[in-house]
Amino acid sequence: MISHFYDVIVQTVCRLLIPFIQVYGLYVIAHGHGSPGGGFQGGVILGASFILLCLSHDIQEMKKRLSRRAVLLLCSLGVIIYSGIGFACLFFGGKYLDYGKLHQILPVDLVGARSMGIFGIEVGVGITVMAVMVSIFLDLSSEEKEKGRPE
Amino acid sequence: MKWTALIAVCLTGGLLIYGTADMPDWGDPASPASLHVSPRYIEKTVEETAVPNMVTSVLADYRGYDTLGETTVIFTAGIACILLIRRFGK
Amino acid sequence: MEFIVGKYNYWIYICLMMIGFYAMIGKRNLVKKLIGMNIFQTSIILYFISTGSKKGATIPIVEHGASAIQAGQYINPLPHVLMLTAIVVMVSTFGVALALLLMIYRRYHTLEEDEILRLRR
Amino acid sequence: MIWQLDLILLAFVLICAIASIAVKDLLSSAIIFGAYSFFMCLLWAEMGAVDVAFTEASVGAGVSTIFFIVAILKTTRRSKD
Repeated sequence: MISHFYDVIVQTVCRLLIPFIQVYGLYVIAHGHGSPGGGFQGGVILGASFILLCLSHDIQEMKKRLSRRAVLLLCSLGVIIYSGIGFACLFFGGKYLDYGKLHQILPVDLVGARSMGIFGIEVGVGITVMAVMVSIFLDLSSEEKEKGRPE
Repeated sequence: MKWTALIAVCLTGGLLIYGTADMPDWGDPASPASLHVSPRYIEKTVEETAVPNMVTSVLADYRGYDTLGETTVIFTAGIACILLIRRFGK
Repeated sequence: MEFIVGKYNYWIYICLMMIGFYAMIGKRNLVKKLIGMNIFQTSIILYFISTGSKKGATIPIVEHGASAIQAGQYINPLPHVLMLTAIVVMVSTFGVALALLLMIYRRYHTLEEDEILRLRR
Repeated sequence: MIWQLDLILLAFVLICAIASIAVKDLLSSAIIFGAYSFFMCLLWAEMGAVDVAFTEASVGAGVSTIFFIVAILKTTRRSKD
């Protein structure tokens, strides 16, 4: 992105390191119930792993994994998951975002249904935060184009 | 220019420091902030939601509307960046 | 003495807020103004977090198998929740501000406030 | 809540804030601002707000600094004051 000289050592180390960072981000999202963490932090860590891929490799390498259109779709998918869980609670006879009513379709009791609802919310928040961080980074680092189609 | 800025900043800071005389002490267990709703959150969170981390349960369950609004704000910020920088058409 | 021990950290937060405020209205560079805005927001968040702390209490995570939970055992979790979302909103507004700054630089080729005002005339 | 540790960290935070305002090079200003965020994270961990400290460590000291450096590389690193 910045220069055309990419170091072999940096590329190899980052290629080995990025899967571990992503697994850690997923752990932080999933284990937000019993330890510090949650959707915001895990989403930022997942986004940082993709930003590291951009910085160490080319930006085209990143677009093979996660294209611009996919980033935009993931942005809205998180908000849709969040509000969709709220509307599901409305559908099963509760108030908006009242997760206790979800125990009619989940194989848990009423308290467990609230725990599962919290987990779904965290996943939605994490997806949105990850996609927005990657999107802002891609926009800030894009070159100025006077003419010609942007990809 | 610099002197007017410095005078305005010092005036604001002096007023705020004068205002701290009425504040409760740091770490006071009987301060007004920790008497009203937070005891209910602390005592009921495990038996109502089965989540040991109180911050997560308050964030996603008791104050779910707040977090929905924040998520929408973040989404709007991403869309605003795209609209500002990316060039469409042509 | 009691007065100073109880209140000294509020005064330091006010000093941080004054630094940020001075950078916002006194500096001419737009990036410096942005750093000042971040320092201002961080000092406000620091004040909110400090209102939730209690003497002799632990972090707001219930330990496994704890039966009777007293409200005095744990720190107030409400300011933590409000400020956790405020930090993430802070970084997204920071991204929007940097995007605006990039567009300003592409148009005027400078980041100094007085030069931009002179070029606009 | 240990008041000695609190006082030391607050002193570091003040020094970092003043330095990041006073430095003329914008790139070093961004790096000092990252250090400021990191000391702020330590301060919150010391106050007992572990979730907020984790958020600040990943957001303030990580992603925010990257955004700053990218924007400075795209514009200019000189400033007059």
